[in-house]
Amino acid sequence: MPLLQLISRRLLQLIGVLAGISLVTFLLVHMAPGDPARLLAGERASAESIAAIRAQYGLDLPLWRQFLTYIANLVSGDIGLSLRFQRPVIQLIEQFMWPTLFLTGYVLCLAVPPTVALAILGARRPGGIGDQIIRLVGIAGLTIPVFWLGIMMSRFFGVSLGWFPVSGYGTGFTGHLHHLFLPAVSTAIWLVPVLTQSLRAALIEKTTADFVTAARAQGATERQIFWQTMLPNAVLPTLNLLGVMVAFMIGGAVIVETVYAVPGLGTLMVNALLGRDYYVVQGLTLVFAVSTVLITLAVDLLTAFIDPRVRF
Amino acid sequence: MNSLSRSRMRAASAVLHGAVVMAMGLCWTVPAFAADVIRVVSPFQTTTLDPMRSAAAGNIETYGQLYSRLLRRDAETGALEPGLAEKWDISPDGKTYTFHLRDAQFSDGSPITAADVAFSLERIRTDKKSAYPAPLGAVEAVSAADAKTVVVTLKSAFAPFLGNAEIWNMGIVSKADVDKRGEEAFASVPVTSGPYEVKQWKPNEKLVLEPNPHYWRKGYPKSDATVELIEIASPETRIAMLKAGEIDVVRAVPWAQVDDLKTVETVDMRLEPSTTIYMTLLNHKREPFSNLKARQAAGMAIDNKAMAKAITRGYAEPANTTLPGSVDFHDKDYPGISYEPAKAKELLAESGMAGREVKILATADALSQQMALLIQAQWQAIGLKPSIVNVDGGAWWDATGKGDYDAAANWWYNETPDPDLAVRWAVCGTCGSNSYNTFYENPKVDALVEQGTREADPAKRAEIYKEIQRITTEEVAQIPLYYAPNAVAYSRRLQGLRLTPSLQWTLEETSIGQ
Amino acid sequence: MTGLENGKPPLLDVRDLSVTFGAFAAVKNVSFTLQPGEILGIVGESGSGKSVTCRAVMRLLAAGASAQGSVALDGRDLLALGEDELCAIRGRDIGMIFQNPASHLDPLRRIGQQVAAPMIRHLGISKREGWQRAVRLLDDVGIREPEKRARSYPHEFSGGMKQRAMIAYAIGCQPKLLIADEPTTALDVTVQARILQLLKELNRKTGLAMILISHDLGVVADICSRVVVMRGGEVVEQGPIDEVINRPSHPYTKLLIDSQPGRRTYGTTATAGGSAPLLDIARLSVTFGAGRSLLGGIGGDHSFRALDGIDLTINAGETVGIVGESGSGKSTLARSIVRLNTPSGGTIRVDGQDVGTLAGDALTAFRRRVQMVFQNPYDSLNPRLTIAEAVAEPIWRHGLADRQTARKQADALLETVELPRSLRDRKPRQLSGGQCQRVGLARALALKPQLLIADEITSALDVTTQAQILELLVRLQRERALTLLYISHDLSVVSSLCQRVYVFKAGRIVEQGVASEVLTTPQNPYTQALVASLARLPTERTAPHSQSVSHHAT
Amino acid sequence: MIDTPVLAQAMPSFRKPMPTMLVALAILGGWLALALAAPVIAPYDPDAIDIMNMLSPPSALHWFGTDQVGRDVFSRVLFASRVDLLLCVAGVLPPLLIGTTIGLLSGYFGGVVDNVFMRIYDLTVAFPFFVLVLAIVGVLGPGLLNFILALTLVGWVSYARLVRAQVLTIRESEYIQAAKCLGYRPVAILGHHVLPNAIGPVIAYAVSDAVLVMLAGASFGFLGMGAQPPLAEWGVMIADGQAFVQQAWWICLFPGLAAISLGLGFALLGDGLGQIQRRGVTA
Repeated sequence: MPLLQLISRRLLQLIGVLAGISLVTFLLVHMAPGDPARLLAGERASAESIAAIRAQYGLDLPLWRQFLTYIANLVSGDIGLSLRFQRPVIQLIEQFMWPTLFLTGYVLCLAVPPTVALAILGARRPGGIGDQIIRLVGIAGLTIPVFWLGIMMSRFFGVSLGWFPVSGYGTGFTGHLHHLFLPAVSTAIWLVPVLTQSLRAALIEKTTADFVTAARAQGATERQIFWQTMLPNAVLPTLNLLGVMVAFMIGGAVIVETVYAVPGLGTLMVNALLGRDYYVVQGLTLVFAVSTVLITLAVDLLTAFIDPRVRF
Repeated sequence: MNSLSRSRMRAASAVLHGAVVMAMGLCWTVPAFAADVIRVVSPFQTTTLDPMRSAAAGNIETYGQLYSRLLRRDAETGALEPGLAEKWDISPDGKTYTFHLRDAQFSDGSPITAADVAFSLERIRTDKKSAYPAPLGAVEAVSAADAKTVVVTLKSAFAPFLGNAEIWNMGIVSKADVDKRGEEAFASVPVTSGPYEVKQWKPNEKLVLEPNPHYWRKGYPKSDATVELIEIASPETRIAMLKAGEIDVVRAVPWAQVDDLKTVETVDMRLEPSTTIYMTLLNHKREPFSNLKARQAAGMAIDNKAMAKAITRGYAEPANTTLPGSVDFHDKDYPGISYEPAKAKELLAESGMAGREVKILATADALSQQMALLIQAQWQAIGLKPSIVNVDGGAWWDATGKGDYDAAANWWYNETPDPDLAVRWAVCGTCGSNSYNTFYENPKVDALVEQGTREADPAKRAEIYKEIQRITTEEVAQIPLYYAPNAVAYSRRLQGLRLTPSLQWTLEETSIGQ
Repeated sequence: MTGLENGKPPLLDVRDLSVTFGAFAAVKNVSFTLQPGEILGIVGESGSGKSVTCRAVMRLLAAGASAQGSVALDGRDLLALGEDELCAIRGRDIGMIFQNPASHLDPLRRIGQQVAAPMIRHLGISKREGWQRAVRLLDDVGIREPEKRARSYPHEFSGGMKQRAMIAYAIGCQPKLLIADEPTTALDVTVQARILQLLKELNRKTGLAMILISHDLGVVADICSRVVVMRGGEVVEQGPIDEVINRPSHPYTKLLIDSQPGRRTYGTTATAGGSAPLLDIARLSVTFGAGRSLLGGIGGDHSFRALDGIDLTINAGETVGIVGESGSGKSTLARSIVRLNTPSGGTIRVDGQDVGTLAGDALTAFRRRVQMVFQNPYDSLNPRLTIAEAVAEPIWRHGLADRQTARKQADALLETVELPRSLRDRKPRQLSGGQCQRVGLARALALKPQLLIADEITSALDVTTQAQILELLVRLQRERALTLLYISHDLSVVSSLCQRVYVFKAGRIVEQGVASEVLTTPQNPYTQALVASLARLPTERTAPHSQSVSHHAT
Repeated sequence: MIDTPVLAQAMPSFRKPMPTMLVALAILGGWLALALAAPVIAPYDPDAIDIMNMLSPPSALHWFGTDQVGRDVFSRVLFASRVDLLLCVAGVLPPLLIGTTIGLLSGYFGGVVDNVFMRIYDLTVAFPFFVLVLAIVGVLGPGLLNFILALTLVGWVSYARLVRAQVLTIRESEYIQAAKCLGYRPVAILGHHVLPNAIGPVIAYAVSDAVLVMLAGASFGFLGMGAQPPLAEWGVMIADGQAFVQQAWWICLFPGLAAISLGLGFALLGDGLGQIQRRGVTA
């Protein structure tokens, strides 16, 4: 029963958060200078035609009226039409979400194995030479600006050496892997150090934990101790960190997708912001918010599954 | 004591090793080579397929491919030729045009009738939501005399009318389909009259076209390849994709990359004629540029020859008047604004505007930044205090529209060789564009603009437009910078593809070579 | 001293064992023997090396340590064994239990699995078979409903039950030797007695030899037949328990024995009692809301009654003791008196003034008259301030003097609590537990209070330091005519220090009266259990522990 | 930017903090010196446009070559260090101060302040950080000041959370009970006892957060919403250089390396401080 309570509390919280977010985004986007009708009709458009387009989309209504209609639609599950393409925002999001999800999954596949390997290496002899190098490389990896790395890698690996395409999403699974390799590596280089530090610190702390000593006192071999006792206990804090990272990556994909021209949610968000496509921006923000809350919930459930103490 | 056993280390390194091999293995898969697709890349977005709803860059190229007009232009010479109208006759007073339609069908097989033509043109002219009614400004009424003849009556003789009737938003749409589906008609797969129809539209990503089997020009489009109009924002990515063979055509090639692309043997780097002019808008509504002397000083401070050479590597020629260089009746031998910084400094002092703050608007792209920085430096030299403010596209139009700026460098182009639309857009105070947001207004010029359209004799029209250029350049409505050709790079496997001065792709003339 | 005299070869023979951590020698050539079925006690204060010795025997030392000498179990020297042979012996021939059972059980796995693991590993039986044996073992160590309990997780067990599970975990494979490192220190007195009783039964029934490590001589005296006294990493004395207790040869052993609580009386005399009581508490009750659940506490009343109707009086100059196990509400009482939490019923009067209604200046004045000293020496001092600043702060905060004179008064106070002047500018971290507690005392006296509350001030200290602190407290009470309220879970200390004592259980007073009477002739059954579980030294043992202690833990 | 305080906890233990601290102080000191001495050292005026030799490669004349309008990249990197250092400090201090105050109040007093803060916290956690700052800068208009304001509006939450967590544990410790028992006023307790003990880990986090603020500043420069031309800033220089990266890789390379080295300085300092903080507290 308590798990159900956790889920119901989180969903209740989600509704509150979504309400807050849609209000904040609505106000922020509508207050930004620039008029979507003008951008839509183009520079040669006359004042009347722009006014007519605004009227057609209800942009000339007072803000609060627009917000009420927006909320009414939202409650009925319709997050509105894109001003630019006259298409439901849901359709646009479905079209653009696959590259971002694929990229996120790709980064995880590229980031998790090295993280585990490096953390084990580092934790074997805390303070040893290998450990220092891993740590310092980690700190360096942290400070490299992702967009600069993106530009440099696309310049050298992409264009001059031609190993990997510098843009797009490709077709078919191998096409995706091939096209998204550079963006994924650029993000992984930034993600691996953070995860490794966390897992390594947790592992080191666990090597001296009392229940490890107790297990050793009962004759368990080092291998059994590591896989059955140390790793499950050490993985919890890192799991939490990973949840935060993934939620951030989905929202923060803007930079990588802009540099590598990946048609993902990040690119759609930047274009929507530039094109003042209000409902796409708001829809995307809601999607980011929902995905963040769901991912955090998933991580909590996984943690509850692993750690009985959490099942309050 | 607690060292981990060897076997685990082997497991960890195996995982690492596997990831590397997988990555290396990937890069040998060659990109899928599609012989029968023409992939055109441009920075602009297709936001609608309804010719009435927008006149923005990105949509105008699509309209040309989807909807035929009454007339068409020859791909090579640009001369007007019969389109959907086989022939037409003009009344002696030049106020009535009668078009005789040829037998033609829409993409769904239904016949194209005079009613469709009347509906399409009236829709552009009268509908409140029409984005660009200006070309039909002089039209009184459009009516279908019978199934095959369309009669257009004008308020007064209007020389540029035939040219205007060929503009991309004058495409003929199916009245039956629009009546049946309304807005839906243009949402995803519209009924088209042009050489191509829509196969799939993935907004913000690409538009896929395929040849229209019912196109009235038999044997066209020459190649039965599908066409992909792909939207890629960053210039470097576009160039990289072209070099990697992932795309066939790239528009708006940055000047710095032109020489580099000329050396690539698989790429045909061309500088095609255009009606584009780069100039600096000045805000006449507020000081310092409400003052004529200050504007003239600002003009003389700009060395547009050096700027043209520096920014475009000399591919663009300096501009001498406020109108595009390749527009009819452009005054070639007008001297233009001379570059005399010393005199400019004196003039500025005289004008009392020395030391004034000047707010220069610029967007984030490299070209706009370069122009803004060069203008800022040259104005600083003569005693102004210019500062650059970065804005995005939406905010640029918002600020210039409200007159909340002092100067802004930008480009514009004219859809037709005929200068009428150009002067209406750039220098006419009362034609609805506030002289391209500069709020320049000279009643004499406005009168000359109207006179220009009523005059039938080309020699007299030339005089009128020369006079307009002389006045507006002397009064520095805008500071002309340079006339830039269209820098477009084509993959050598395509033949017959060009970007016309009115920014239309000659896709129906294109065939795929070896 | 080798164990050869009585013919049988010793089960465990430790010769010249020394352990060094880098340069620091934690254990210096310790030797002792253990016969099969014998229970050997190792006693010493913290830092004496007793725990390191045992971990060296089991080769559980941290990475940086190195051990020399020989540890022969049934003739095989454990120090020389390879990793695999050592794993075979650990858990099979030697079991070990630890002080803090809560952190020594893997939080993520069920109790049954953990108890079964060594048996499955060493005896090669199937998982199901292992589980059944584990359930039987849990029953043997006195855990009710073993079937259900085996499936629950460590955090669902009470302290005592966790230790019983640890014992089951360690004796699964019927080892010959069980090492118990301070097994009962973290437990309540009554629970402690039952665990010791369980260990004794195991030894009697299965002949399991044991090494019991403790800092509490009473516990060792209660269960062990021979004892080793360690100090500073060396064995200062070893021998049969009665010999060492009654005729200690080494001076340190003497000091250790004399410092045992209840061995000495502190002779506090009640000064002339005033007419009206200084502190008068009537029908005091305190309830804590157990936090609002999501649905706003709809699910029944969640509040927890810490104190339920307490009546208590203290006269000026008197020393009153409060004793009770953890969770009995004695600390809540102390905090209510100094208004650290607000009672939900009843009144607290100091000199007739109702404390609850005080505010503003009256409250600050009250603060000056009642002060408290806390349990944890290090945690009760701000780590960022030097001890001189800590003691001077209350003086200038209350405006009794400006900063300079406050510092001088602080120095005087530090002297009265016998702290050398050289320590004035040290941070708490650089002092010993005893020294920090003295600073706490000095700070409490800075405002010259009338009533001083001591809340478990010695339970975190070593026996010898505890004795010194109590002596200091008594001297200060005499010199400054203090009224003292001494709170502790240790009945022997309370009875030797205080005139009157109140016995607390679950928020109520179950017995009160003159200290000596309560100790010798307890009326209330709970007090009787409390007195019975007091592990006292052999010489004073009046009657053997006849009553059988209840078999099952709460 | 990662807005959770997790980064500070992720900083591992390292027995001898001294070497990293020395290296960190050397790097930061070096950059501070360069920034202050920029006008003297820089061979050219960073904004001097030289139309004749644009995009010229690194040479004896121009060590780092020239950019798209002929300005000397080396001088611009030097002058940009001023902006980026200012960005680090100005981007961290306001959120630190606001966050610490709110964290202290909500942690120590709980009640309404704490509930309101927790609701705000739930809101910002779910909010994609980048979108929020993008929207704020979109409304206020680009520019360093607006960027810092946006950062403060968003950044204070993670500081407040970190401080609140510290205060919740400190509040229960016995030296705070003793302080209340000794009759100190709440302000005195907060200022003299709670804050000094809570501020340690916050400083360590703030320093490592400076790295992320600089990266965010550069990223926003990259999106055209950070520093305004012609002001030299590493992010903007990289963004401008991207258009010419094929021919003139040096415009992007050197500002990137400069940003990394300054980032490294801050990261090592953060790591060293975290070290001292952890070793300092545990007896």
